[in-house]
Parts: sequence; structure tokens; C-alpha cells
Amino acid sequence: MELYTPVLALLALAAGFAIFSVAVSTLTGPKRYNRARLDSYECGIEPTPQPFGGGRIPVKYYTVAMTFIIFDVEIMFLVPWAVYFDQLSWFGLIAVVLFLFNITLAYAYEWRRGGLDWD
Amino acid sequence: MIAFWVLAPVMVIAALGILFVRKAVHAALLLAVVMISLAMLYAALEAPFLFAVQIIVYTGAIMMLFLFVLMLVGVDASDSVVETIRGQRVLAVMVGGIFAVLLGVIVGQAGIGTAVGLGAANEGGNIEGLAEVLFSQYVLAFEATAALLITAALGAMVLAHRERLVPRETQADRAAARVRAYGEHGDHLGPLAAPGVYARHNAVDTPALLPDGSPAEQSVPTVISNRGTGRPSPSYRDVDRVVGQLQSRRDDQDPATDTVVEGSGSAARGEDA
Amino acid sequence: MDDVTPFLVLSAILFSIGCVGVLTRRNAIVVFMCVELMLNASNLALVAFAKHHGNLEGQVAAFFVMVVAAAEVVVGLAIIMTIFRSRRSASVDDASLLKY
Amino acid sequence: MNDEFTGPAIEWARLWPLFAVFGTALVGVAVEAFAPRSARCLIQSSVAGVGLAVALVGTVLVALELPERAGGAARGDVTAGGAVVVDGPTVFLWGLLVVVTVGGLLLFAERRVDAGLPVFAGQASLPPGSTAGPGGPGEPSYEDWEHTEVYPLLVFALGGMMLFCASGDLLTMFVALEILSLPLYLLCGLARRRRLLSQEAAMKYFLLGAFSSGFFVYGMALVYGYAGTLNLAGVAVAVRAGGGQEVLLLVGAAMVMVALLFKVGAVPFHSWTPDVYQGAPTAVTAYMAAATKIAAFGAILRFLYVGLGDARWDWAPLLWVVAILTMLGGVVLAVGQTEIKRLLAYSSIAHTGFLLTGVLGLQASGDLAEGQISSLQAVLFYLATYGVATVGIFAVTTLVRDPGGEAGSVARWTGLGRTSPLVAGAFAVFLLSLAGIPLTAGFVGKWSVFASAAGAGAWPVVAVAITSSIIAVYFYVRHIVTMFFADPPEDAPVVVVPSPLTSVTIAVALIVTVALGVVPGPLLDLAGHAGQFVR
Repeated sequence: MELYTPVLALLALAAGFAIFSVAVSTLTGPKRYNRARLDSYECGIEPTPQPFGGGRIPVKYYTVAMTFIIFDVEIMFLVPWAVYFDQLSWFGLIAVVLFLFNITLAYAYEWRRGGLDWD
Repeated sequence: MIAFWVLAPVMVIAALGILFVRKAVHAALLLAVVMISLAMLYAALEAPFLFAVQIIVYTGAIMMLFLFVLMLVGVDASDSVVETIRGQRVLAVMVGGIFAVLLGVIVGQAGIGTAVGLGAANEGGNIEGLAEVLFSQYVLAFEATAALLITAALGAMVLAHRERLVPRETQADRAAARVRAYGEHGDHLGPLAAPGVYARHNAVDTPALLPDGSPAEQSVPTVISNRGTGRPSPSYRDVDRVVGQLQSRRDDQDPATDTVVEGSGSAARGEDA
Repeated sequence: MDDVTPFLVLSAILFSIGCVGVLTRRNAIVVFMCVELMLNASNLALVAFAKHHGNLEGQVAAFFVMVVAAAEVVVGLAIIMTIFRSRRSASVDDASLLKY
Repeated sequence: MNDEFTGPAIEWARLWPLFAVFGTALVGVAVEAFAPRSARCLIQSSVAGVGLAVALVGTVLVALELPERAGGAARGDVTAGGAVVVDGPTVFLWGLLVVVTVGGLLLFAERRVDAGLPVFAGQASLPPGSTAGPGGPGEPSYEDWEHTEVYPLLVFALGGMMLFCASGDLLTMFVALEILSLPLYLLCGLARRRRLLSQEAAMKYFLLGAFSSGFFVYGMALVYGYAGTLNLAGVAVAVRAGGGQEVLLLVGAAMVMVALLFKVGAVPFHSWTPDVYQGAPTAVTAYMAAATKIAAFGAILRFLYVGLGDARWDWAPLLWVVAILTMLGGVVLAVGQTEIKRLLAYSSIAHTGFLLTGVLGLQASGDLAEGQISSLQAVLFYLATYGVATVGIFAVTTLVRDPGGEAGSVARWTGLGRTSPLVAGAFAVFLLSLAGIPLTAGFVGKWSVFASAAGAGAWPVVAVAITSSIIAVYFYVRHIVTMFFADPPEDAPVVVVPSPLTSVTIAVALIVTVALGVVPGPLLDLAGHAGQFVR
């Protein structure tokens, strides 16, 4: 438990700082709200693509989030394999390469269909 | 065990909160509290790898997606408290009853016995132990998970991605189209004027002034002008008034009064700034 | 720390709360969050039992549940989002063309 | 731990149909990625067709080579470290699933019934109602586009189902459950017509399905808590040894069963069935009504017989109640239905009840009289008859169309027997088979499940089953009577002439349904030959 004390202290400090700064800025800052202020940008370029409805984020970025999750999961599978690699040898390598190949196929699909285009 | 007794009440309260908060985004944050606490319990249960996975996959990825979708559909989406299916709450109470039974069952077994503990299994390292199980009994399930992830990718692309009907328009295409429009209809070729930042005002919601004093409406970003946000009309009226003043002075007074007009103009500018 | 019963009780409580949440909440996204709560509670039980039995199968199972949940979330939120875009509401009840 | 790691023995010779199916799906994804749009539909359907044919041939070859076990009472192998069991019932279900999927594939590829347009939405990410592209008529539009992703999704679902009914441990079963469910959730929401209904169906199916999979995981945890292993054979060993916290096992098993019963749509976990069957594109409904039930009953049988066979007297009474509720609920609710697809949905709920009756017929092989039908044999045969008739009947419903889509209302079908006797006749045969009238496959199926349940002493359930069969006959026959003996309405719906894809599906289903009713022997023998589960 002693090992974790510094971590907990840091956590508490970080949380305290976050709460403090948010609270102070809410309490002391000037409050003027209008639609222009709540816009994605107060000034600057027009955001493209436009979000639908009143949302702030265009649905297009869902594919980006999806890609992130898939690679996240993939990495979680790679960790045990990498740690135990010397024991797993060829069997593990083949299993993982097969897995990676499949994931890459999904990625290729997304890329070819323009899921990654930034427009 | 201290960790457990500290975290368990927090988790139960946070979980109960999910039932009662009105806004979905608050529910998501409470769920994140439960998940992070759960990660710490995993650490207490000799599952350091799951501690990391819980944080990275659940809190980092899954909750992120939840919050993302909440932002997408609008954070304010809250549910009505009107009961539409009659007996809904009764059903919920019944489920609460099942909960009580379930709870009773397990507490009734108070002490399912001393835990064997994972000392022996984790001897060569927790991750190594997991890898051994993962790549022996569950290697097929592991490969099958790839199918699941591909399905997820297909689903997200089908439901959230709109494919192009026509090929993507490149910058060169756009430049050519502009020049063509200029050639055929005489449309304005260059970039539009900047908004009125340097004219009379320092915000983008005010149009720039053309040399004749009239507002260049195209200089206001279309986002703002379409939504009618900001302060479009006062500044327009202001321009009209000042232009009118200028004209009337110029028409019937001697040049000396011009300085006065300039003075009032600069005063107005000061106000707006 | 030799007895994992408290962890099991906690997981039972969380699971039941999730269950009640699924049945009472009307916002599809919150309903889905309650399902996630149920899965988390199950994972806690799996990990606690792994410790109880002294083998790692439970932990591997919990790991798989997390991974599967990730894929499920991607698909599920895509469906919920689609219907929201069609109807501009995430309430389960507003989706009522199919009643009776 | 410190020993040298050795990978599990993966018997390719037994598993290759499964890998062939997953491989087909992967090829499908690659086609999605790299083939040009115009060629995609053709390539996809041929890839899927070839893959399914290979899988079917593979299943037959694997079935012929299964080694005998337990003195011939069972045949098969446990492979992949205990995760997959390829035995007689498995290959029987594999064959059945592939056949049903071929039917689904043919319906998926059908274009002629909707004026040359595909069955699925042109662009699912567009809100319903926003039809074309930015341009006017003549400009490019999404109207004739198609999501060819449905083919890999279909094949993935098949792979999940094949793994589901072959899984030897609960974790593999859970992963397989999700692999088969996620594509189906997606497919449900992709209808071209009545998009909102379709999307709602997808959402309901998804939310309730995720809810039930939560139960599966918790049940799995409790069973693991009892047995210390997730392997079904290991659970069986623990059950036989007794001791431990029995209650953990029972609660856990009940929760796993909740999830499995949800998938087959048993009362009280049936509420999704009518909504989803109605909202989903009919091709998808046809496929999943048949295939999900086959796969999930495979898993139910394996879980109950292999894992909990020795705790039979603990679960049988509960299952009695569920079976009775399901049969009565299905037929009673079906009586008042005015939509064809909802009517069929409730009838499928009733069929779940009949199948559960068959599941209740489990007896130790020693108790089985000579020549008596074992419950496994009965259920497998019933699944075959039900699956074929279901695909056929939903295929027929795609043909009767109003201007806005399929003519869903029962009233619209009035007098169809006079205007198009062929379609109405096919529909009537399928209805009679579902009702269990003699000389159709449904009769033999019902008779065999009732006989096996009665043999195991489940008399009350059989009595209820016979009662509800009679009620069911009432509403099936009522429908047939209105089709043939009433005048068609003024604006009668159009009966379209489908392409060979749908016609072949209907024709084959029709022939099989009648043939199995007249000569059920060979298939019954085949189901009997499958033998018991291998532990």
C-alpha cells in the first residue's frame, strides 16, 4: 500500500487542482453567453463538415472513434503475446499475425471506402 | 481490503446515481467513476493486467465513445420522467426483488470459503499466466474476436459513413471552377473581404466597410450571417447613421465641422471596442 | 483478504442496479450504459472467482468480455446514433412505431 | 507455468468448414475494400455462394470422417484445447445452418421483386426519406446503390452460429454469441423500405440483446464460481462430483439460460420477436428466424445436456414452465395479429415452445426404449423442418407487394388464392407445415418432439403442446380460408414474379417440406445417426 501512497497523493493533487481551477473560473469569470460564443469557433474558418442538428461534432468522426477502439483492443491482445513471446514461439506468432491480418483487412476496407478522408 | 471498503460505497452510490440523474452525460461520468474504481479493485484482486485493460479499454475507449455520441446527439438529451409503459416501475421493483434474492444467495453463502489466491498462478507473472491461458484454450476465441472487430468496423462504416456520389473535388477543380465562373458570369474572382475587424469594429460578426461606407455583407462568415447570431443589425444601423451624419454635415455645413464628425466617429469606435 | 465474498456481493449489487436501470431508464444511451454496468459487475465476479479458485481462466474471461463489449459498443452506438439522426430523439419510448 | 508452452492441438481436418466460412467473410471484406462498386454485388454474392458451397461440402466430408466414441453412441472430437467440439449434432447443425444460409443468401441477392432495386438501403447513413443525392433527376443518386457489406455480415453471422453450436466452453460460446448477434443487429436496420421501422427494430433487438448477453456473462461468472472452469465438460465433472455451492450453479445456469432463451424468443423473453421480425428486411427475417433458432437450440442442448445433464431434475421443472408459457403465449397472441410478419413471429414463438418440449425429453440413454426417438434426434429433426419452412414462408411474403413495399396486413392477402393460386398455394403449404398437419414435415417434427417428451414423462407439457397446436391450427387455417374463399379487395396487392433466386428458394423449401412429411425416414435416421454429444 505504501507504494501507492505517492500515486494517490498525486491523484488527489491533480483532482484538487482541476476542481479548483474550474471552480474559480466559474466563480470569478465574467459570464456572457450568446450563440456566437457557444459556437464551435467564435471566429475563424467555417467548420466543415457541418454537424447535424444542434450537435457539435459531425457524425463523420464516428469512424475515427471506431478505428481508435479497434486498434486499442488490438494492442491489448498484443501485450500478453509480446510479454510471453519467447515461450509462445511460432504458434503464438502465427496466431497473432493471423489476427493482425484480419484487423488490417478491416482497416483497408475503411481506408478504401474513404472513411479516413479528411473533408 | 481497505481499498475495497473505501471504493465499494463510492461505486454503489455512483451506480445508483446512474438510475436517478436526469442527464445522460452525468450518467456517463458516474459510470466512469464506477469503472475506474473497478480497475482498482482488480488490482486488489491480483489482476494487474486487467487493471490496465479496464482503464485503457473500458474507461479510455468505451466511455470515450459514449461521451462522443452524447456530444454528437447533444449533451442536453435528457429523458422524460413520464411513464409510458404502464407497470414499468412495478416491473423494476420486481427486478429489485430478484436483486435481493441474488444478493441473499451470495451473502447467504457467506464465506464461499477461503480463496486459493493467485499466488501460484501469478508466480511467473500475471501477464505471462494470462498469455498461457489465452493462447492455449482460448486461441480460437481470440481469432474469432477479430471477426467481431471487423463486424464493428463494417457496422460503423455502414451506419455512420456517407460515401461520395461523385469523386472528391480537389483544390485544382475548385480553382478552375472559379475562373470559369469569372469568365462566364463575371463572378468575383479573388478572396472575399475580411470582416470589419479593421473597419469600425473588432469582431467578425460586423461587416467590413467598402470605400463608399456601405457594409460589405459578404465579408461576414456565412455561419454567422445564416444563423443570425452576434450583432448584425446594430452595427449596420450604426453605419447608416454615421454615413448619414457625414453626408448631412457635408451637404450644409462648412468644412470646419468635419473635425467634429471625425471626433464623434472615433468616440463611437472607442465605445464599440 | 482471503475471502472474496464482499467482492461478489458488490458485483451482485452493481449487476442488479444495472438491471433496474435498463428497465427504468428511457434514454437509449443510458440504457446501454446500464448494460455496460452489468457487464462490469460480471467482470468483477469473474475476477473474484478467479482469485477464489486460484486459476486465471476467470481473468481471461473478463478480458474477453471487455474486448467483446468494445465491439458491441461500436455497433450499438452506431445503431442508436442512426435512429437518433432519423428521429432526433434517443428515447426508447419515442421509438414506438412498432408497438402492438 | 515454467514449463515449455505447447500450443493446443487444432484439428484442421474437423474444423475446416468453420474456417472456410470465416475465410469467405474475410474475402468478402477484401472485395468490399478493393473491388469497384459496379462489380461488387456480383462478386460478393458469388464469393459468398462459393464459400457456402465449400462449407457444405466440407461439413459432409467432416461428418463422414467423425471417429466413433463411447461404443458408437456418439461420434466426434474435442479440439482446440476444449474450446470446440465437433461431434454428430454439431455437424448436423452445421449442415442445416449452411443450407438455411444459402436460402438467406439467395433472398439477399434478389432484385426483381422491388422493381430492380436491391433489398437493402442504398445508403444507411442518410436519414430516411432523404432520397437522392444533391442533384435532381438524372443526377447521380443513392437510389440504386446497395450496401454489399451485407454479404460478409451474413457470412460472419453464419460463422458465429457454427461456432456457437459447437462451443465446448462458455467463453467461446459467449464470443460466438456476439459474433452471430452483431451482424444480425446491423442487418435488421438496413431495410430499403420503411426505414424507420427497420432502424427501430435494430435498436430494440440490439438493446435487448445486449441486456441478455449481460445475463449470459453473469451466469457464466457464477457457473465458473461453482465449477472453477468454464469448460462444459469440466462443469459436468463438477456437477457429478457434487458439493460446493449448488445455488451458485443453479442461479448461474438460470442466467445463462435467460440469454439463450432470449435468442430463441421464449416467453417471457420474447418481446423483441414480433417487432424485430416485422421491422427487419424480410430477407433478413427469413434468415434469422430460421438460423438463430437452429444455432441457439444447438447451444441450449449442449449447455443443458453436456454441462448440466446430471442436474437434470434441477432445471427440468423450470423449463417445463417456460415451455408451457411459450407455447400458450405464442398461439394466444398470434390469434389477434393482423400483420403477416407479426403473425409468423408469434407462431415462431410457439414453435420455440414445441422445441423446448423436445428438449425436455432428455433421458439417460439406458432409459431409452429400443427404437424410441431420442430427444436430441427429435429436436434436430424439428429444427430442420422448422428452418426450411420458415425460410420458405418469409420468402413468399416478399412477393405480395403494395406500392410502398410489401403488403404486410393480413387483410390485404384476402382472396389471393383466386388471383395467384401458385403463391397462395405455396404459402398455404408452409402454413400447414407450421401448423403440423399430416403429410407435411411439421407434423413429423411435432410428433417426434411430443413422443420424446412423453417418453421422458413430461405429460403435462405434452398436453399443453397438443392444446396449443390445435389453437394454432385454428389461426393458420383461418388465414388459408380467407386467402382462398373470399373475394380479393378492389386494390388488390400486386404479386410480383421473382427472379430465379427467390423462386428456387421457395421451390426447394416447398419440396423439402412436403418430402419430409411423406418420407421423413432418411432425415430422422441422419439425426439419429448424429448420436449424442461428445464431452
